[in-house]
Amino acid sequence: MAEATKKKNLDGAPVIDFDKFRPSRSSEQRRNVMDKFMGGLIALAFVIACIPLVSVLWTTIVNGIKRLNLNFLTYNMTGVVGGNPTPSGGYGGVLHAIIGTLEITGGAMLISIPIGIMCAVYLVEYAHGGKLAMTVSLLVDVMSGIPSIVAGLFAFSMFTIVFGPGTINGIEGSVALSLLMLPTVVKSCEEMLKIVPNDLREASLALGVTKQRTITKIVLRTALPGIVSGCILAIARVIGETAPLLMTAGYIASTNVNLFAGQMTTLPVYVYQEYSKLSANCPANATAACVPTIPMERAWAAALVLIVVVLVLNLIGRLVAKIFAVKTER
Amino acid sequence: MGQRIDVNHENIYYGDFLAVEDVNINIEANKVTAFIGPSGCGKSTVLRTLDRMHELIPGAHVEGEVLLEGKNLYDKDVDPVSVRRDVGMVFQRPNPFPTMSIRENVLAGVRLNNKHISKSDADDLVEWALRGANLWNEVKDRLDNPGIGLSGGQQQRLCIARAVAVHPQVVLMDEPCSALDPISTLAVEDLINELKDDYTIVIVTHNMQQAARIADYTAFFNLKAVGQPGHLEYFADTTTMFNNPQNEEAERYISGRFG
Amino acid sequence: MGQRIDVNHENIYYGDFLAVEDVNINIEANKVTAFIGPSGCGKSTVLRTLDRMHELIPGAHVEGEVLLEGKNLYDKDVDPVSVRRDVGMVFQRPNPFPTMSIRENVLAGVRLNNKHISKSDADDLVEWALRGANLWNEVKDRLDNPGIGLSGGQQQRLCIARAVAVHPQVVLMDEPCSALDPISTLAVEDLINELKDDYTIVIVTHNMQQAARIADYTAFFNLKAVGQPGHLEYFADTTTMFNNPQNEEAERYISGRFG
Amino acid sequence: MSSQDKTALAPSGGKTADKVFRGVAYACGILILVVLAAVFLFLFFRAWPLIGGDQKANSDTISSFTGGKVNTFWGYVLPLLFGTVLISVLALIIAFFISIGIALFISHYAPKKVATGLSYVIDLLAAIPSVIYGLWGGLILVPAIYPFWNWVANHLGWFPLFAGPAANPQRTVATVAVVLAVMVLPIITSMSRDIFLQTPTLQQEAAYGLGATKWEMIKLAVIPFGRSGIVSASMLALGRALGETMAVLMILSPSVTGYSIKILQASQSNAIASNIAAQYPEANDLGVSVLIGTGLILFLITFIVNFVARKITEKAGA
Amino acid sequence: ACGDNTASTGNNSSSSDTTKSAPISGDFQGAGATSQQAAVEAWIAGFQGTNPDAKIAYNPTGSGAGVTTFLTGATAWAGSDKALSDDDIAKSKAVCASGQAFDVPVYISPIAIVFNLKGVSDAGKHINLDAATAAKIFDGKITTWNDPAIQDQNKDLKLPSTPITVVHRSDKSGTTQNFVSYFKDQAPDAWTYDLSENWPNEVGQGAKGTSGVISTVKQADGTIGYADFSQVGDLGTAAIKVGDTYNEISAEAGSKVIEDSKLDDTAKGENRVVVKINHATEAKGAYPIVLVSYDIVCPAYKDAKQGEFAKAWLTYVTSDEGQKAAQDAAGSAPLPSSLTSQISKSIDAIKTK
Ligand SMILES: Nc1ncnc2c1ncn2[C@@H]1O[C@H](COP(=O)(O)OP(=O)(O)OP(=O)(O)O)[C@@H](O)[C@H]1O
Ligand SMILES: Nc1ncnc2c1ncn2[C@@H]1O[C@H](COP(=O)(O)OP(=O)(O)OP(=O)(O)O)[C@@H](O)[C@H]1O
Ligand SMILES: [Mg+2]
Ligand SMILES: [Mg+2]
Ligand SMILES: O=P([O-])([O-])[O-]
Repeated sequence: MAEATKKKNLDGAPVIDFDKFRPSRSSEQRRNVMDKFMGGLIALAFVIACIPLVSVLWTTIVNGIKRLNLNFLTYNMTGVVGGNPTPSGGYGGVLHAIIGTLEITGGAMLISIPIGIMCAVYLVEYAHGGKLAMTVSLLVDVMSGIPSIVAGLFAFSMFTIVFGPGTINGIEGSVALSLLMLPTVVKSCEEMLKIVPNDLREASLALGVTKQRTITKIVLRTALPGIVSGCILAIARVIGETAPLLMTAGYIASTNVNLFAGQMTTLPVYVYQEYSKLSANCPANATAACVPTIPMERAWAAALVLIVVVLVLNLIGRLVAKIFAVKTER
Repeated sequence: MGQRIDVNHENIYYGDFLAVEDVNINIEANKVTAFIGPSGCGKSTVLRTLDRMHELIPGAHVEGEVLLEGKNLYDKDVDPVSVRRDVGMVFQRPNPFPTMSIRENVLAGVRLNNKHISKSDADDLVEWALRGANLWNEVKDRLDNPGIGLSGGQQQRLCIARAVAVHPQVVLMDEPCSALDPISTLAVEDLINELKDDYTIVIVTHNMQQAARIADYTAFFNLKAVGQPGHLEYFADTTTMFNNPQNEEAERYISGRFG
Repeated sequence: MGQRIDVNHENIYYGDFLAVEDVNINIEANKVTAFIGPSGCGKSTVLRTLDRMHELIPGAHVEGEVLLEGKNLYDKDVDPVSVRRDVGMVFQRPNPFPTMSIRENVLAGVRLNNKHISKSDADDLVEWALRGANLWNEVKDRLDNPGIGLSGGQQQRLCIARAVAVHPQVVLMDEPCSALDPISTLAVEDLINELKDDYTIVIVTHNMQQAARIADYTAFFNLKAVGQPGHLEYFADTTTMFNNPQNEEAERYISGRFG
Repeated sequence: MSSQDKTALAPSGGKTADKVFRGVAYACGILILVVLAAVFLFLFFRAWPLIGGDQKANSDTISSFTGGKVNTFWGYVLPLLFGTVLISVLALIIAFFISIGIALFISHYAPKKVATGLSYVIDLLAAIPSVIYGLWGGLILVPAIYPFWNWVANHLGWFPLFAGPAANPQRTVATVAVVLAVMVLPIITSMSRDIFLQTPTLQQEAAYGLGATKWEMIKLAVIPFGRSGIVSASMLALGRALGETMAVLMILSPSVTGYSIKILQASQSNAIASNIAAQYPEANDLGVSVLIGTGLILFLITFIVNFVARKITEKAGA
Repeated sequence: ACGDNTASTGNNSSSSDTTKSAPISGDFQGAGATSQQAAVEAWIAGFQGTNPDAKIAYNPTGSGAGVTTFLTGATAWAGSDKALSDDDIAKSKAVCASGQAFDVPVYISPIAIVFNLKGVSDAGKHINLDAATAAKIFDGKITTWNDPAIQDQNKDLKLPSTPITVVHRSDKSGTTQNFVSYFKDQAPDAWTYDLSENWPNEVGQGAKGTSGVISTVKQADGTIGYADFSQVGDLGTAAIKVGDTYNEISAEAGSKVIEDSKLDDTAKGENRVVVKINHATEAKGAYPIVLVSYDIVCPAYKDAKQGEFAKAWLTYVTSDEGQKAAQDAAGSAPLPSSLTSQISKSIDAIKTK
């Protein structure tokens, strides 16, 4: 029988001279060299990229650490004149900007993360490549290309029309930022939902679980770490936005905790404004405590604070991702 | 009590592609019915129409009737979710929920349906289901470990435990033993034998010895040619099918002279 | 010509976990050696040390020797890449390259060695390998379709075709037939029979009939208890193993009285 | 376990929840359309005076932006557009290969512990605000990079792109492209790293099993698996580069008008976004309309870029 | 509120007759010229010394945006480097409770020509330039530092052949307009461009904001630019030819030009105090390139409180005390006494009831 099948299987099959396909010594060498070469290039890419990245961090830390102290973090910019110290002994601070950044970014998160996740759910779980879904997903891609400055103009004019001219407040900034966050959230959630194996959906549905519960308890749960890190990336993208906030949230020296009224300073705007001041004047009769370079020093210190805020957010996100982490299948 | 299934003039499509043609079959309550046939003939496809899993594939649809105890599953007023609650399924590849422990996996069907279940009931259910799937002894000390940490064979048995834990009326199994060793296979076969007192079982298998061992009835599916739709070639009680088939193709397939 | 493999005092670890302990086995050239044993006993693990695939898992490592024709695969100067070229592997789950056509899948291994293959040589090789895997007739008209478009069984046969197309000295197969129907299984078994003229074959299987049919030697692995390392319990030529085993555990396992 | 509340095919609970959930999901999908339409309509509405307004006033406004050199909208926006695309494409070219290299380094070369640390650093870098890159680029990089660009101009000046003399200080398209490349690099890296890490082990083992070297395994299994991810990451990166405002604003010495590919010389090009930021504060109503008109063009160009990229992804995915 | 630095107490110790009226309280907002920012910060601190319950925010968006925002009624006042246009005056009727907006000068600052040249600026030396030479440099007609036109005016300097890199503002700017208007008046042959807030030619490099210009000039040898005097730092500055002498830049020298200038009679509208800078001044020690920045307010506000504030604010800002604060904080030039009477007349016109 073996004879018979053998004949049947390979009946008419060409006779193969396998030596033709053998690796020659040179080809083996070429492959080895190629392997080493590409490995080297890949490592080199890393080193090259490290140069600017380390330089950015190093510059920020070295320049920023100088003025970064408790006073800087616990005072705002009211009553700061020229290069002179304030009564508290500092040179003004970023408390108002930290509060503004957290509130405005938080507002943007509250707007865009639920919408973004549900939109991803729609795309992956409900719309099976229908026309509407194609359009939505195309437009999400397009939206991710919206320049931040345009988002700022959009929010500015929307609030101007609805709440009257000259309206500038925190939530307006949140709206601008959420426009920028939304596509990032949708796209990363979409990717993460797509990666959830279909097996799991089928397993759940076959247990007679409704689609809603399958999505919330199995699919979203399985994708959660990815979604969290996607959202962090989205936050990271917008937390440092400057241009749209210059137009929408404005700039103020004092602390404003009301997201819905009054101008709000955020850290990036603060950095930019201090950079724009460049230097402060010290009159001829000023004491030695007057520091003419204080605005740039504040700019770097605020930049460092901004990076630290981002770092802390990242850490929180990572912890969340770790706690809910899913053991991946081998 | 298990329920009977009658399939009438069923055509099954993937988009425009007619995968299986004109299936007519009567699946008896509280019996084990096995589907056999060559690869690609549509066994899995037919099986998945019995609990409306087929339609989850975009573009897939079904013509004809599938009557569960006389009620057409494909009637407008039937909720596919409740169909799937009554008709359980075990898949070819093990698919435990990766976010859940072994225990939670077994309880998933109950918990995800938002049923509240006391801890002691839950413990009982978990033990019952895992014992049935011959997995209890291996995992009883680590019920809170993730289900995904088990070996392939163990994972599949976990999936079987999960499916029976919701007490369906009918259990569909798509080659449930193809990743199992003989010991586990035997245990699962015993479980099937035990389950048929309460439920109707439909099982797809490549292992004809297995079909012969456990099935009361056997359906042989075939494929005229590649690209052609599959169809139900021959349906008979298992003794007839394996000892005295009244169908030439089936006889050739069973005796291994096929193709 | 195939090559022999001798495994001496092999301990296999996943990180700190000793998965398989003290394996000693002599695998004859140009013979088929089957690994059998209960789930989780380490059959796959041992198999994957024979072509140094095991070490691809982070933290995994091996102690002891694996001699391929007398040369230790784990010597410092041995390139794992060339080991894997000489020792082919077919996996439990089908894994065709998803972006490649059927044709490109078959040629994938050869292309690595040899960038420039004439079209006619390539055509011949594809046909040879696919015929050998009993897939030619099903796919010959759609060689340029993607490999993942095939059914599970077809995909696995494609993977076998891909593995044999590089013409290795030894072919390792990890339950290659567990997703195949009997017809395809028979074809693959025939192919194995045929290949052993040229190669050494090691196959993991759950199907004892299959082991009995195709293997010249059979190795029975066992597991003292869950969490304990697996070990090679008994190694014998297939006739002895299945007719007159000199090991009580093996006899119990083979006769299905296990556990 | 004993309580079997079974009536065959009883309507399941949670059906309403199911419907509501589905409705919300659809609504959120459609909301994307609404938002985008709102953005487009607003921009169009605000830019309307360019089309429907007093043309004399329009050309006066544009003249005032350009010192009288140009007085038509297209004459104003097309050079800006050219500059925007030039800067972004250069940035993407610089960043792309390096990013893929880093992603592979993290996913397949670095030891696991090191890789986790590196990933974290990259994620963090993705979050560095553009204003900080602006500070760094304008104050640190510009003087530091001059010798290099000067060398390039002296030795490769025959190539039109590098025509000298290199401006000093180097507030040029070339330097801006480098900064933007650094900015977008973490985006491409972290997205492609995530995808690379998800390459199924089965695929990778299939390649290794055939005797592939590590690089060949990457070519056979990792890159094809990650291809659409890489493209969409690059798209996001290009999107960010096209719309980048602060870094360009703080570094580039812009031109008023004109097309130029002399990337080592100052005042040759300008980008739309930074131009808006520079001009918006001092613009009057009509000036804002003109700037929004340029924003609309930028919006459309990102639309086209993303559309094309999307088509490429689709083809690759097929 | 939280994090506030208690208002500096230094300024209000002197008995001030100007702020006798009851303290102002409430939220007040202004927006406009960036050039005023440092001065406004000092003014806010000083003003709050006597009016601790007044919360004041100034958003340095730029003059144009400041005026636009003011004309929507969202701010109490606008700061602007440029006097109001007839158009703006007309629009302001809709915003002000009665009458139309007017502008008063509050901030005068000389504009420095700054340069960075090895061997000269780092040795702390100045160069002398006349209007035509400066105009030619900024027009790209003179391209090296040792050009005879420069060398002739700087006999005692050894100028290198370094090429000149002109650095100018890339954004629309009142500084630019004030700067080039000097060329336009004093060297019309060398500077033929129309007057505009945008830099008119493509010479050299553009940079955003005064900070951009200063940092660019610092970055390379051979650069020359212009910037508000307060931001000059240790860069070299040019002395400008006035009459037969070269006058160095200083706050007082800037003030002297304004003293020697007349009001602009083309500025139509009540209460307006718009200076027509006399670039041709020959006043002794005057430095002719100056920027005059205005505060724009309404004569009457719909919210009387705003009027009260605007009046008190302008009163303080234009007072000697306010000007001194600005001088300390921003290095500005004091308002010359020739303007004070006109200014206080205009301020008196603001209705507070
Ligand atoms: N998702 C799908 N989309 C399109 N066609 C499909 C899909 N799944 C299966 N098919 C096709 O339907 C036919 C029947 O496939 P099915 O998987 O039901 O066969 P089977 O008998 O279960 O095979 P096996 O024994 O290999 O599991 C085959 O031709 C297959 O190619
Ligand atoms: N990647 C891994 N990491 C850690 N432990 C593993 C891994 N893979 C397998 N193991 C463990 O190694 C042991 C042997 O597993 P292996 O997969 O080799 O068994 P097997 O005999 O092939 O089982 P099966 O028949 O189910 O395939 C088991 O205890 C398993 O849990
Ligand atoms: Mg199947
Ligand atoms: Mg195994
Ligand atoms: O204050 P300006 O920005 O207009 O110079």
